[in-house]
Amino acid sequence: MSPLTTLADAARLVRDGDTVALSGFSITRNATALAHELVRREARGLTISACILGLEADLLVGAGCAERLIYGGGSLDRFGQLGRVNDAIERGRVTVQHMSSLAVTFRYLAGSLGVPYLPIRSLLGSDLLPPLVAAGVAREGRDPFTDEPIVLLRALQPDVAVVHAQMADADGNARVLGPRWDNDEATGAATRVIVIVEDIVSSDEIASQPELTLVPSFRVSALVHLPFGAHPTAVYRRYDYDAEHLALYADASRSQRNFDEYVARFVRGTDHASYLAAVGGAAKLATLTADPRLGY
Amino acid sequence: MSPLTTLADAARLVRDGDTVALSGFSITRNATALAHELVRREARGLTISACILGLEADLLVGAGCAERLIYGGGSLDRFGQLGRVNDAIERGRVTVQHMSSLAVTFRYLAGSLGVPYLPIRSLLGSDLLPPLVAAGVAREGRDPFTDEPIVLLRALQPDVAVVHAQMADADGNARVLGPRWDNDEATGAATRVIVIVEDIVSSDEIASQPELTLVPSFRVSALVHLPFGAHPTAVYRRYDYDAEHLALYADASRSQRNFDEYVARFVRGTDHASYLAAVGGAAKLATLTADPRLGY
Amino acid sequence: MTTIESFTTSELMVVAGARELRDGELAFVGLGIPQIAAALAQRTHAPRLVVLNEIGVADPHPIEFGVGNADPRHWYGARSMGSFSDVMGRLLHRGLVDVGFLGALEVDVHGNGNATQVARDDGGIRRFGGGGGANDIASLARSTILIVRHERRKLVQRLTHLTNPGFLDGPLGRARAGLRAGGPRRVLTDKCVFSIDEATCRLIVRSIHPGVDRDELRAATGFAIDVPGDVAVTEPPSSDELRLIREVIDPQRRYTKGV
Amino acid sequence: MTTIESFTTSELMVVAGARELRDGELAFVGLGIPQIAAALAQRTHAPRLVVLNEIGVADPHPIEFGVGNADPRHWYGARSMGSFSDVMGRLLHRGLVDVGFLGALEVDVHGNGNATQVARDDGGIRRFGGGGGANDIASLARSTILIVRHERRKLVQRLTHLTNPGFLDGPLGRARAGLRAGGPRRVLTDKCVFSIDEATCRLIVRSIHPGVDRDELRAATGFAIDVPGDVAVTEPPSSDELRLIREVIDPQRRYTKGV
Repeated sequence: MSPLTTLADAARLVRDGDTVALSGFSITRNATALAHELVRREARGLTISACILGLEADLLVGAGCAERLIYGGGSLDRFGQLGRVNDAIERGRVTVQHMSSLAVTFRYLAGSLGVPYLPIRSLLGSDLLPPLVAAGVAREGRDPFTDEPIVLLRALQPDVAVVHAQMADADGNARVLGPRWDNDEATGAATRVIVIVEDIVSSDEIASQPELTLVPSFRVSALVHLPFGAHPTAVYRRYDYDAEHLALYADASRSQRNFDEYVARFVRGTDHASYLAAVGGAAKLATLTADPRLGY
Repeated sequence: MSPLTTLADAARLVRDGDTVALSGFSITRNATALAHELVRREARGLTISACILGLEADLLVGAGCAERLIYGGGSLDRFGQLGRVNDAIERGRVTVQHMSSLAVTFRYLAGSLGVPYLPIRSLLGSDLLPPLVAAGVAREGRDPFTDEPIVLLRALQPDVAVVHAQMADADGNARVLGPRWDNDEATGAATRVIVIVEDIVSSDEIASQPELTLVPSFRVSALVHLPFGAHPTAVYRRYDYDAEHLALYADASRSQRNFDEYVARFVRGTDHASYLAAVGGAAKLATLTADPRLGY
Repeated sequence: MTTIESFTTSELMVVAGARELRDGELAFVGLGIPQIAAALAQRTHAPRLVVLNEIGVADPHPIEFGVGNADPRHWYGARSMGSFSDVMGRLLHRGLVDVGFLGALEVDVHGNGNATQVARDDGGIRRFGGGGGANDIASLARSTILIVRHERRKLVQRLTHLTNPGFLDGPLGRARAGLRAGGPRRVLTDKCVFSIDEATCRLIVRSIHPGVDRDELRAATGFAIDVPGDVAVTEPPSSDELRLIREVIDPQRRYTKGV
Repeated sequence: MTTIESFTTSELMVVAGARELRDGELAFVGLGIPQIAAALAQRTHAPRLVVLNEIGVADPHPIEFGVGNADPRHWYGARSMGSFSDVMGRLLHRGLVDVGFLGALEVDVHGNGNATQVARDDGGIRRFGGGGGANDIASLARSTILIVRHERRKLVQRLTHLTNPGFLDGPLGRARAGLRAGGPRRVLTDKCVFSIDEATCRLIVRSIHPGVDRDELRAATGFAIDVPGDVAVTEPPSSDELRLIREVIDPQRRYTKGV
């Protein structure tokens, strides 16, 4: 009955054309390993969503897996821009629903609560709003109680939400440490939830602090145990981001050619173990281990 | 700069006529000590709200402090009904906005997010809805995206929310263990927040698990350190409910005369220390201490 | 294994309720018989039945029974504790809850319920605790099982107050009101089990408890009921079921001694 | 104590920014100069300035600077960590945030900003990371402080894309659009500090940085500005402020070395 499975099996829960709520926030807690697997499987036609896109999104766009983005922003922080995402937008290769990050979160929140829409006071007066109205995901309305102008945002229920978490028990009760950005709302809204964790812990450990459980087992479709599955992004209280590899990736992301070389070297034909070996192996990973007092 | 203060000072934040979101859920984590203080101060004209009312609400209604209720349900669980609440409703001494508990929570949620209203699919077709529409807190509407019928619930932003928590640091960063029912939304929605805690812990302790913080210090107007402040209701991982005293209270609550005698004996002219002495003192309280493995 | 022993009506109701709960379902279960029924189902045919508590607790595994949702005894063993909105919003309002097993003060022929107040003989009202999340569960769960004492003043022609929608006025009632599909799948009393006629959405007698007389049943029901000549008798508890109830689930006989 | 030492433009901007932040405010501060400015304010006149990070962190006290909101270095010491909606919903959208200190690709004369894309010389667009929560902050905070490099292509007559509302088209702009009161209270560049003319809601020069020439200022600004003859010179950093920046807040000189 445990949802514990392999990365390959978990990736099969993502079907071509699905809307996938991603895990990360720029350079932290990205579901890198799942993005790699989707690139290897040549997933196609995905819509990807996040309040802030990170490396995982750039991989999926650069490799041609995604054709639509629902997002607020995205970058590799000071390491650079999401080169493949920005390039695809500039060239019209992906369609975008670009909104504020709170608008993405409110769309997930509405989806997670099963309410059809949520009002918001952002977006008003900006150039972001008209394309969202045209796309049918926002409307200008009025608060029926006060007649004040308000934007109504349509609920978003992704087919799949993926979250890279610090730990779960074997039944899939997942615990996230540190900030959770849109993970609560995205996993609550999604039809299927994939959880990837650094550690499998006992159910007694989870039950000892049940307040920390992000997503309960009966909402988890697949659980994958994959230490360093978020590399090169950071996992709070587990490991720091890999600055060297992020710089290398940011550089590769500047052009499609360099990106394709990066994918050929680090993604295609690899598995998670050989990817970790290629980025420096145990010696490199040891340097990233978080200081328990600092969390990074 | 610490919001740490006395119960009397905290109670002064509740002004006659205020809307006060209560802390408890029937027989657990009630802000009994604050209710006692408001009874002693002869607070008047309060509107009290909760998804499930408990003993604290019955005290405030029985003593004439409250004139309006916004609630979904309420009882002393198997110890009995909220006699004073039900009697006041039967006699028309309080006005009620009776809705489903999720409706109360959604009204708080809207208030906490600063959105003017939230749609809900409860209440439809029931006798609960028309009085809420008449009171101006609900409207029958349609989802503008699908034209489906839906109820729109007006946001509720209480003047004060009170929460009895297990612990906080001296700055007021409060941690709740166990389920939180509507405490997140109520404290988020309120203008002023009063936190009453069993223990004051170090800021380092709070910072070691910042994910557990219910309400951050800068949202806390008053913090009161008052062990057994929720007695006779339970505080998870601290103490069990006092079955003997709850039975005594449930009995007193059956009639105004018995209630008035209860108040004369246990509330008026007492302070928290003499109240605890009157209910059995240290010997009695020791019998309630929670087993760390069970939490009760 | 199926030797018929003597059993209480409460035990019969527990067993009848347990049989209506399916493996893997997400369920709200009220205090008392519904809760014992869920515990029995988990120990027999439905080990993955997930019990939800509106207070913010999912999938607890209590080792003793307490006094209500707010009693920490009912939270024991849960691996997820959060908010009312986590359970009632992200699960129930999200449309993921299969069944709510609820009591009511009054139930009508279309399975609508009243959890709030009843009329007094003196013309006034008698107020009760209110339904809490019961309106939400009746409105939003994929189905409900209702439990009510079988008396004329409880199985009524007309509710004092309709707080928990069943099928409202019939087959189109929920859709017309804007409610999702749902409504009662069973109504369980101390005299019989009702199911729902699909064409009319009215309660029909599915089985009569052993020893209950048809005339007694009609007389105790406030609305007209049809009791077919070949109506089944409610299947009694097996000795395994009785043993589980008496020795494992409710050894103190808090909820299964009576009636 | 106020001996004037040599200082970088970045240091001047940090100090000018810090002076605009008030004690007890809830503030969003962008990476780099805004963040250093907040740290300086906390160590001088605004010890209770609360910094918020949209990722879900409130009131951190970092002991070193990282690379962005997602860097755990920026979360250190926080006693509350939660969701995007906790910070951006329950604080910002709730109307409790006093100020957002934000960068932009372009700013116009009414303090509107663009965080998304600019025009390329070849007629195409150049896309950047997008504002994330910047539209929310510009829409919902009680005020903003904008920081932008002082170039004609950045202080523009007409934005390529209006993503962050300032005063829109003037004094009635926000109210007409349905936005709450708000908008920029200052715009900080490497050449001057702008404030807002209350009557027109246009940027007006409040002070020129030491050594900047008026003609240079006009030439570097894409919209018409008035530089009064008696315009003030931006007050230089004190030696205490410089010491705090150099020795305590940014000893590695990551953000305060340049310009």
